[in-house]
Amino acid sequence: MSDSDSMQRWHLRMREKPVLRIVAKRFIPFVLLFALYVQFHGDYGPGGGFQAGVIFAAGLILYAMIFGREALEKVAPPRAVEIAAALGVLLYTGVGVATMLGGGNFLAYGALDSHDPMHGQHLGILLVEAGVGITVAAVMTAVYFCYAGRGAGE
Amino acid sequence: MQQHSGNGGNGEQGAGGGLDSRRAGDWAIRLLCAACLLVLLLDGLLHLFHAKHGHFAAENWFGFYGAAGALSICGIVLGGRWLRRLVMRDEDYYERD
Amino acid sequence: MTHLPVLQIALPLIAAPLCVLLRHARAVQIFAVLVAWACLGIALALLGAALPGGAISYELGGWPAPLGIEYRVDLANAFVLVVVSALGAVVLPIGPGRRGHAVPPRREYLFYASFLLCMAGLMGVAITGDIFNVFVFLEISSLAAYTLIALGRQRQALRAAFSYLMMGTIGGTFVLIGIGFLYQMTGTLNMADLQRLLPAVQQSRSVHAAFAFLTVGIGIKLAVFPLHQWLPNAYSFAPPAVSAFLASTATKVAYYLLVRLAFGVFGTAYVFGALGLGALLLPLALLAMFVGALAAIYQSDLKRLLAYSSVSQIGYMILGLSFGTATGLTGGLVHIANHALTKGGLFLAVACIVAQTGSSALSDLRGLSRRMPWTFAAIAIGGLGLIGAPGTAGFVSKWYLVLAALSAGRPEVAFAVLLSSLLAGIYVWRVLEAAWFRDPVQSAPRGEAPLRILIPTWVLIGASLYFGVFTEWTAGIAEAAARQLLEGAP
Amino acid sequence: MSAISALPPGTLLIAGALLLPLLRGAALKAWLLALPLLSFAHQLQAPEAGPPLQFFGLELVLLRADPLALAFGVVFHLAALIAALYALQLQDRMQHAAGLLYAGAAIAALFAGDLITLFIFWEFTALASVLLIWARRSERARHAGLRYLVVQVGSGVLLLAGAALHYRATGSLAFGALAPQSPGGALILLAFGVKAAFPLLHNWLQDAYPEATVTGTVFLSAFTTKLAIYALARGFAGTELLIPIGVTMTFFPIFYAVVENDMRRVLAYSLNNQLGYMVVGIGVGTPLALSGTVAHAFSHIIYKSLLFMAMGAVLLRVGRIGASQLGGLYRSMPWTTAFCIVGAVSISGLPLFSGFISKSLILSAAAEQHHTVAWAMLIIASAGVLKHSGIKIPYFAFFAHDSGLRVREAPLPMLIAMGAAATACLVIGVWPQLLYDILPHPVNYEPYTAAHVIGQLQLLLFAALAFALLLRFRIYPPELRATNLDTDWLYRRALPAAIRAAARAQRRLRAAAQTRAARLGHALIAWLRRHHTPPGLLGEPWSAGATALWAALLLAASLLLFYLRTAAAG
Repeated sequence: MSDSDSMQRWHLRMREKPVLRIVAKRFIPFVLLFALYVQFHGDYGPGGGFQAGVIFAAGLILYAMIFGREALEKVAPPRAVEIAAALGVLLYTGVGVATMLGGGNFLAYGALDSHDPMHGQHLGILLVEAGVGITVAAVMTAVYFCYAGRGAGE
Repeated sequence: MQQHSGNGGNGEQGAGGGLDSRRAGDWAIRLLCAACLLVLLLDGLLHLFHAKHGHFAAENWFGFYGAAGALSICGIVLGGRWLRRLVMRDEDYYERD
Repeated sequence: MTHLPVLQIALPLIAAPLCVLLRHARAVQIFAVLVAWACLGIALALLGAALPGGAISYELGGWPAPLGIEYRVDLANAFVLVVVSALGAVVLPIGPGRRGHAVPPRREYLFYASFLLCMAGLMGVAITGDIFNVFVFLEISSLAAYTLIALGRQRQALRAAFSYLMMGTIGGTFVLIGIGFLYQMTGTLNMADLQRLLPAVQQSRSVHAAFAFLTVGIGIKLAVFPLHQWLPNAYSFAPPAVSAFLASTATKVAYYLLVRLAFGVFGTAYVFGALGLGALLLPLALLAMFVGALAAIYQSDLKRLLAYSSVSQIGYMILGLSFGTATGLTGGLVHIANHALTKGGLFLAVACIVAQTGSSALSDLRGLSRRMPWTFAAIAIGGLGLIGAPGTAGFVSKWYLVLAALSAGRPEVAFAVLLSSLLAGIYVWRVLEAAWFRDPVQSAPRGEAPLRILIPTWVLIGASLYFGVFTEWTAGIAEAAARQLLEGAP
Repeated sequence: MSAISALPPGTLLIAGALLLPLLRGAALKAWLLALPLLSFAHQLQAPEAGPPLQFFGLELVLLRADPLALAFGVVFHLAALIAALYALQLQDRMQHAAGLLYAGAAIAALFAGDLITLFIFWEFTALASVLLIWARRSERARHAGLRYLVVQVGSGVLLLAGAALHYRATGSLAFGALAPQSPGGALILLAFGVKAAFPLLHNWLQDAYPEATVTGTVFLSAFTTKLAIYALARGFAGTELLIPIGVTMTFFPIFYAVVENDMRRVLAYSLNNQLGYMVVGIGVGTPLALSGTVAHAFSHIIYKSLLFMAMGAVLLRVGRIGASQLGGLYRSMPWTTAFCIVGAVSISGLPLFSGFISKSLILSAAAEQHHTVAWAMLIIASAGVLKHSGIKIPYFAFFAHDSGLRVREAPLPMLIAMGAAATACLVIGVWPQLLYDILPHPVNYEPYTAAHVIGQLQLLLFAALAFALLLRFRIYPPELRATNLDTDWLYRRALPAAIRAAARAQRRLRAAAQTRAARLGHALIAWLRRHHTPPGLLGEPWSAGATALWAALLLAASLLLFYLRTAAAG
């Protein structure tokens, strides 16, 4: 109980800080955009799904910390977050299964496109990284929900 | 407890006519004496016919086994009396405290 | 057939998110149980394929071994895979429970999803031939385990999960640091490759440090004394099925990992000859055996008692390892299976009790044997197994340990094993005495536990009896696996 | 059938006992009697050796049916049948089951071809037999049973330890002749010695047997110690050390038997004394001596069961078994009296009864090997046997002075069982060749020579006369209700006293905690106690921080160790 009380007080205090609210409001879209950049840049340079997912989730959590858990729940309902986590894993493993069905080993992306293995490689990495990114972002958000909501939700 | 005192009064020392009476005991002793004499006699006969071939010389002595038996019993009983002085305790010795 | 090694991991890994999407409790349960059984089937098929003696290799993504991730199945890890998947297949059907430390009904699907994830992680640790992949799977299994424990209804469950998380993370970090050192020294993460490259650099202090970090890190996951402190709370506040599964598999997989690293990667001569690991592990093992058993004697809750008994039993396994000989290793490996069966069966019996009474306190067991004869017969047999009575699987393990101690010229250690069995006798006796010789409490339950729990209990207990007599599938394989490991095939 | 043939005889009894809960009434009784017969048939068709069994790398031989095992098997089956008959009217299913399990385990142990199998059944007999003591369901029996169990299981542990050492030394687990000088052999000898009630290791026998149930004692008297005799005969035949041990065993229980009041305890001492003859026979170790040992075990099992059955019947009807509380019972229990006398004269070795023809084998073997002292002692002990079992048992129970007790005769099944045992004593005594034919070594011995018969009669009659006279002139110690100290005093009195003394010393230590050393010792004890109970250090989980600290310490320790080791090596 005391956990959620202190959380409530925290949000009330946050509302009294307009600078923080406005800066955050302007800033968070860029955080999310940067996450997508890292996600897609991962094909060519440093970056990838894991880091992107963390950054994306950080944006969401920042939003929740300043505007309250309820506000985030409107944007990303816990059930949807849960489903996203599941879908992310499924995307990742699904690619693996698809490669196996295509006749290759697990995650042998070349098998995704029988005509152009190179194209298969690109597609495979893209999908797998997307799966990882979605999963990480969703799980981080879910963990935040879990700790922020314990006591109030239960 | 299925105890009856049908034979009641004479129960203590068995003065009556049962096999557990003192008179029966005396008869038993007389009978035993007779039997002992009989086997001694037989032992003597064996001696006469040199029919004894024990492993030890002592076995061939006249009345060796009889003496051994009687002396052993005396020794054992006396030993038992001495042992009793040494080891006897109350019936509930181990149950106490 | 060729994809079996990856299916072993991929199947539960795919099934877990499906459980989340499916959500309907009944459907999820049936689905998850089917998946667990399929995993057992795959593991048995892999064991069958590994029996002739070679190793099955599977390259993930089609990349050849040192570059890509390789799954590699030989006797030792096929054995562990069978133990983990069999325990999963037997324990999962009893579900998250209804009373006591049970899972709230509307979150049951999470239980099944985490359970499958945990299985996937544990099997992944065993199957992979890539040491970084080991770390990943170790974390997957640990994260799933934290979730499973946190699912327990009481507040202590969350706290236990949190402290397990803290300690597990420390352990994981240590493992990661160790892996980092190894990578720095050799430039490879493939275990077979490591084994080939390590001898050249094994005099370097970085390799010593790598091994030290790995040993201590795994030691935390393995609950080696004195790093066992997360274990009692984690096992006693988790839902019953979780206790049964984790107690019988999680520490065993960590043990396997330590064995694999010591014998398969670093090499017997280096670990036991040059570094003298035995000198470190032997006293820890002895302490674990005695402290665990003594602490178990003084517990007032059956689940805690069993948890402390696990600390003691882990001591036996470490003891087997510490000799660095084939016999000792056989004893340790065979104890993986034997203790998994015995302890799994005992925790399931606790699940039976909790299902009927809602409590596992010793004081609530009074006279229960009259109401629940089958459950307590199982506890009696399992208890005999913990003591190591002949005819139970526990005896087989102890026999090898005593034999190993004697042939290592340490009769006093053999004596210590027997002595700690005596202590085991005391804590088992405490349970049986309460259940058999005390008068029942007023609120005693109506009758025997539901068959849904009772049957898995007896499957495990029955198996522990069976493998106490017919040992070719446990000791036979463990012996062959120990030989394979000592001969150096990673 | 072949699968069953591969199992050792006795397993059928064990399996059959598990069916008991399903049966009731006449079917139960029929099953109880049929099982020993079935099991005997099982033994008759047993092959000489069963297939070896792989037991985690060890080769176990569950079944090895050589003449020695078969001879013991015959008498064990006979005893099981008689005891089952004796216990037939009993309503207690647990006792029936325990009796059968016990007999089955003992028989199966006879056929064990290796030490591990022997150990398993060895412990099995201990576990099954203790139920026969606990079935009395009294506080005394519970305590005595527990002591008995500790000793028996301890003997098993010694056996296992010995087997392990033996295996290490020789690489074989086969149960054949063992070397008493090797550490493994010595431990095994000690294990057998505990079960065979060697002097100073004997007291569990006198402690436990009299506390068992009426029927339980009959089972107990037949199997446990004779299994040990069998094991000794197989493992340690010809070990000279056994001769003095055996002579001591025949000797000292006689004195105890004189002063003991509890009739079943008298019989227990007499059992000990009889075991002595067998141990001497094993120690002499010639074919004649070993055959004599087997023959004596055979006849002994029967007449000792008979005596225990008679005393059991008295206990059942009278409710007491102290010599001082009995007397004159021949009026009420004439059949029991008659059977008891048959048993008494058999054990005393009266010609025409079984004891005569078996004991003489051992005595002759000892004489042939010129063990003069042993032989002389055995002669004296023979007179003692007459005194304590031959006269004391029937005389004080059924004659002596009339105690006024008037009870019913023993139940019919008990009488039939006693009658069967008495008949067996007589048959063996009259036609000794019947017994000699099943002995492991061919026996060419004629017990009925004039010299032998007359010598034995002389011994017995003069001894009886001496006894009668001593009794008549009140030199014989009167029967008193009492407890006689024996070696069990060590663990029933001395050990608790020592523990109490230690506890007192600790209290005093605490009082004297002024000195630093005392305070330190006290703190250590308190710490040990405290740290394992739940609120204590090791009984309760620590914080994550503490674990982190330990992890760091352990890491430091292992790094230090590794560096030191490699630095020393480099």
